[in-house]
Amino acid sequence: MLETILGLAADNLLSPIILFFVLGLAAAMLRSDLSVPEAIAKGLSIYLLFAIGYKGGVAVSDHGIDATLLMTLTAGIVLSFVLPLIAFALLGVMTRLNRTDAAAVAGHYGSISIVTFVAATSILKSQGILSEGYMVAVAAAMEAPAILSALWLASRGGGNVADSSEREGLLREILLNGSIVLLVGSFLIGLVTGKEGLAEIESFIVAPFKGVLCLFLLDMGLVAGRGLRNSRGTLTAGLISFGIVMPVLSSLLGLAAGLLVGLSTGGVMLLMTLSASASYIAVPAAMRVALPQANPSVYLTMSLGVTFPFNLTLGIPLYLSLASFFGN
Amino acid sequence: MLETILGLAADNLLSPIILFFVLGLAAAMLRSDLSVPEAIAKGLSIYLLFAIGYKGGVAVSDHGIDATLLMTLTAGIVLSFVLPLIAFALLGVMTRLNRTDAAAVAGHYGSISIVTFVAATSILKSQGILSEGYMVAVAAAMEAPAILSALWLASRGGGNVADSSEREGLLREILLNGSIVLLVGSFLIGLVTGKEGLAEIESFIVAPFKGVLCLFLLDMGLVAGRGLRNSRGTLTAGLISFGIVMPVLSSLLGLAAGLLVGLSTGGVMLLMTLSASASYIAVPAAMRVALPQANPSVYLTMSLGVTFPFNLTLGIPLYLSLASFFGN
Amino acid sequence: MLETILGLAADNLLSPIILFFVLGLAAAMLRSDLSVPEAIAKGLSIYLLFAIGYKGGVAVSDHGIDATLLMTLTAGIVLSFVLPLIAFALLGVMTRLNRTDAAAVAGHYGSISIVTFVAATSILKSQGILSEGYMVAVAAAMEAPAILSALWLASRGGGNVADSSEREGLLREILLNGSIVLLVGSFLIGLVTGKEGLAEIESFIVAPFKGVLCLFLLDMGLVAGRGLRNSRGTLTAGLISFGIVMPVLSSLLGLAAGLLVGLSTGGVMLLMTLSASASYIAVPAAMRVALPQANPSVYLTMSLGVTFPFNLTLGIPLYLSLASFFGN
Amino acid sequence: METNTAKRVEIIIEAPMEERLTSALERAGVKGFTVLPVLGGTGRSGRWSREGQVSRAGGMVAVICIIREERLHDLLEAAFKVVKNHIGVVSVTDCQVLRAERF
Amino acid sequence: METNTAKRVEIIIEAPMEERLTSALERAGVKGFTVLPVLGGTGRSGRWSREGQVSRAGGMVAVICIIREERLHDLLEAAFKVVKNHIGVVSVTDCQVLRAERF
Amino acid sequence: METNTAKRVEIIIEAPMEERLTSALERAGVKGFTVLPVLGGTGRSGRWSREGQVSRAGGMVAVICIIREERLHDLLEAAFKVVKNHIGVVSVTDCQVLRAERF
Ligand SMILES: Nc1ncnc2c1ncn2[C@@H]1O[C@H](COP(=O)(O)O)[C@@H](O)[C@H]1O
Ligand SMILES: Nc1ncnc2c1ncn2[C@@H]1O[C@H](COP(=O)(O)O)[C@@H](O)[C@H]1O
Ligand SMILES: Nc1ncnc2c1ncn2[C@@H]1O[C@H](COP(=O)(O)O)[C@@H](O)[C@H]1O
Ligand code: NA
Ligand code: NA
Ligand code: NA
Repeated sequence: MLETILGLAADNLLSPIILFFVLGLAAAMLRSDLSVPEAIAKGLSIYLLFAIGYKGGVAVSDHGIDATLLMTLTAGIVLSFVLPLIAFALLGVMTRLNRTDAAAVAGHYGSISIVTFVAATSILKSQGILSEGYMVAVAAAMEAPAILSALWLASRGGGNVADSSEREGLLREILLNGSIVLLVGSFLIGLVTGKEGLAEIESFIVAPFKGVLCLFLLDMGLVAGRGLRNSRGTLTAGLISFGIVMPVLSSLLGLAAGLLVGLSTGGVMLLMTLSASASYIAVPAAMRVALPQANPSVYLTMSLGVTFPFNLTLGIPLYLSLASFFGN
Repeated sequence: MLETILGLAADNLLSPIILFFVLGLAAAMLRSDLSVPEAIAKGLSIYLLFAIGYKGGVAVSDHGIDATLLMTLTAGIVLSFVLPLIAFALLGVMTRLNRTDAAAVAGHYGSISIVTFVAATSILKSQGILSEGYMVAVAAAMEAPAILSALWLASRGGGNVADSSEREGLLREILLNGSIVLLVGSFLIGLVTGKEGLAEIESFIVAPFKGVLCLFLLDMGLVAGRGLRNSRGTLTAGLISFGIVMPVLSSLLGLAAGLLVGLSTGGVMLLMTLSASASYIAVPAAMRVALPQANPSVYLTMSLGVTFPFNLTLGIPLYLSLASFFGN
Repeated sequence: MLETILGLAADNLLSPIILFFVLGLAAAMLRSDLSVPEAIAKGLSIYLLFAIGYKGGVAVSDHGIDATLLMTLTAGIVLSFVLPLIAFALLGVMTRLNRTDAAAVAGHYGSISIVTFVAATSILKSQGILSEGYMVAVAAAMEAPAILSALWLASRGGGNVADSSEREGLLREILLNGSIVLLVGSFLIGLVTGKEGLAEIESFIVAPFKGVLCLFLLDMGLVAGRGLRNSRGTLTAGLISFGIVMPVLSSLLGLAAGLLVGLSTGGVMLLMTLSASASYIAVPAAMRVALPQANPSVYLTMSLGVTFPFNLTLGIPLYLSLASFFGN
Repeated sequence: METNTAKRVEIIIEAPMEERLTSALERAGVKGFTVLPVLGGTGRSGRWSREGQVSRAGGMVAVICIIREERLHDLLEAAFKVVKNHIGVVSVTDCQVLRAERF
Repeated sequence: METNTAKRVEIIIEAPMEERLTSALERAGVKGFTVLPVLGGTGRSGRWSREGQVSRAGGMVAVICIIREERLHDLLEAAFKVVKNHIGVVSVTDCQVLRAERF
Repeated sequence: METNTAKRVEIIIEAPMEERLTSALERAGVKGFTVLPVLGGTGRSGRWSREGQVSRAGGMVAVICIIREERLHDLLEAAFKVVKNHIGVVSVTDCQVLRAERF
């Protein structure tokens, strides 16, 4: 199996997607002034959420709703609630973060990164492996629960969590977070309009998808690189190790859950990827509001500078190999 | 005929375009933080004007200039001048707006909304109904005259219209408004470069068009929803009724004009749509300068929050049915 | 040959690309409020650099590295170093610019304009003429050397060039300039991923390319027109003449170099275009830092308002004719 | 030109807190304010920049509020409650305004 | 560092009026000003935000102008003429400037 | 609300000089500043606007820095060195700040 993993990883490392991420990373590290305007980065992410959500909905409308849908959703939500607890324990062992910082970081690892998910689906596609269309909905469902776990972890230690006036509205904010709404909304529209609808907008959301993804990853590389450059000193060996160990651990829980639920190989691999990925959009924003004492440069650097590149380069091929090996 | 209307409306309501508008509307109403950056929204609108103008020009260069072109242009300009007068009278009966606000609102209903026009052409296309390519030029011609009518209406009552130093340059501003210049310019370039030119840029302006339109309508839904949320209390029953009655009335005048001029069924339907639609780009900006006392939340909410959704969902199918029924 | 030139020029003048540039120019001159948001303009330029760099890399990976690659790179770098010296001498004869302004302008003419290059490749493509894929790398190599020549020219006269604390980092900044990094990076990624990689992102970077270019040229027209409008008085007859004579002169040196090196007809024409084009992104930014006393409205207007339109409309057809005539 | 004295309050705060701050200001009776975008900055929590960012987390906004002197206290109380556990800067300047009846 | 006293004028005005305001300032002899973007705000005419907007109608800009004290009166006269029928806020602050010869 | 006096320094400078200015400020011991985008402006070198621009050359940014009075001199020295050959405007205003311990 090691051979398969290595082969996949090598293929993966030389895909345009990864290389553009590396280009961005390198440019930022070398302090080039290359940058993607904020509005363009947001525009690209709107495009990706729109396309991935819609295509997921069409897939479900096409293949029908699988009996395992509800179970997978439940599994995803449970994982999102539970993974932060594991992460928190692991952080206590592996690092010297204080309780608030550890809780904030833990929350990121319970939630998901949609670009990691997209990169995984794009590898599946290039390998010709099918997956359940509703995994997009599972992704959306896994965004928020981890935030609640993180807040609970922080408050348990008497941590100075947002007072009630600040917490008020936080739950609404989390659930109605722009990326969740767009993903779920596009999914539902895809479900309703189906193949016919897809035909109308296919040449916008299917053909150019991978090229747009390259640009987005260029930008992610730039942001990650800038973050790494500005956070020298933040990243200890313990944190870096955590940023690699945790996703692998999470992916194994995802594997178990996926097999239990009876997902296809592609579906198992996507659930593993979702479990392994760490949020860098929804959770950081929630933490700024609800756990202002937590140090953003810790959680942002961990999520975007360590775990995201790991998943993108080595993690995804590993998860695919494991899923293929154990899957049916 | 009612059956046709209902069938069309049902089809229409389940098109991705409408559903993305509804998604935006719902997200904004629920106070999700989903938003499209201003620069992206402007970029999308530049794309739409560029594409629709260019394709219109190519269509004319292809089919030759119709004998009715000049007559249709004239009809459009007359409608744009006259519709505000009718709207103003109707507002006097149906609402309690003061003269300045009523004049400002009336101006919006004489002018046109290019996205409504685009949505109408996209329905025509999906129904396989042809229309005159120069309707785009008619759209451009109908943008400005209504503004002059509105100013005249406001000044007649001694309304505190912009003093001369402010009015100076206003006419130039209206006629050289960015959206008119881009639409007319692209139209002329399409006319000159024709089918050959189109072949070069087709995969940019034809294939992805509908997908881009979906994103733009998502944004319009967000803006409309935010407007509606912030303007609670502004919208009286009288105003809402006006926002639905007026476009239907205008469309009938458009129908008469279109039949008189001898447009094709598709052309009649587009002239009806143009008459029925209310401006939300060019006219609001002109009103800010020339009628600063008019309340922007009234005219913006009417145009974007009431009449635009009405036209998009029920109006356009209705106009198409009427045009098919009376047209040749 | 004159006939060929005129024929090409006429064809060229009626291409959508040129016409959209003219539209932008006209709109800005007439003080229309048409404008492209800054973020969108930057996004478009990122797209163009990404696409042109990547396609260049794929072309090289496909055809293999030509024996002339190194020689062409060297020729390009030498041209970039030398052209400013010629430009400076010519400015001394033709205009009354002071030494600092003349040095700054000279620097622009040694460096290159990537959009002019793109416009040239797009004419080559439409004429079915092949060219060396690595010309993109040559373009990147020619961006920076001219800046050093310009600074040397300015300092020679005891000009108040940036003091050491300001110069510190300038070289790094020039070489790691965003557009160079993106162009070279995309080129290398294209080289590594080759045809297979291209197949994945082709429908993003090939098909819509020309349409995006039209929008970008619309924006360039707007910016150029705004610049011309605001710089009335800056442009003397001498400066305008220089803005036309210099590119033709440079193109002849490019022609000689290209023939010497043994490039194909297409390659010769591109080297001529690179020599003839004047920078308006990298060099102006460097001049603001290193030669703050130089008047930006002189060099920006010359580069974007005179030489760019000249190259776009008449220059490129002329260079193509010359290259075809002398090339093999 | 008749001008009157007033206070210009400038609050630089994390973007995700904007909504909470402006709501608190409104509850405290503040009738008008203006929000400016911020590109980047440096502080005790390090350097940041909006370039290429998708999440609102790593960004700030500047809220400017012109207010009569006698209402300053309430505004600062309200602002302080929101800002207290957060990064961000609150500064107050004396100013003169035209059309004082508006404030 | 030698500094001199001057006035900092800040005018927040509807975006469609920007051109008219800056022309009026120039006619009144104002030699320099800087225009900042505005994201949103609240006032008597309600809340607004630039997000997703295409039209310039629903937006404002902030014009900042540093000026010698003795020229303030002319500037305010000119600004007031443009602003008077419009929404928008004009505030003036005392400041110190480097390189006073520029103003 | 307890407030303390401080200085608000506003530096409007060419965008390509931003990095140099902020580095100089940091070297001079300035702990915090905020960078605002600028849309356009007018000065002795003419009118400019960011609209549709790709190059950073034709643009400026505004750097705002709140600082204790006793550190103003160092800041101005540092800023002046960067600004001196460049276009741009430096102004200083008195202000009151909350949480003075931060500055
Ligand atoms: N002294 C200051 N002057 C201006 N802005 C500041 C200052 N201190 C902090 N800021 C802004 O507030 C943000 C957070 O500051 P801090 O809480 O110190 O990390 C910084 O990134 C700056 O944008
Ligand atoms: N007191 C204030 N402080 C700062 N900005 C204000 C203030 N009042 C109004 N504004 C700005 O001016 C706009 C129009 O105000 P108004 O005319 O009151 O609707 C508001 O949306 C704000 O952006
Ligand atoms: N008096 C002023 N008030 C505000 N901004 C100014 C002033 N003078 C110059 N500026 C800004 O600084 C830029 C360069 O000014 P200058 O060096 O005079 O060309 C202008 O384009 C404005 O953005
Ligand atoms: Na996870
Ligand atoms: Na109408
Ligand atoms: Na050159």
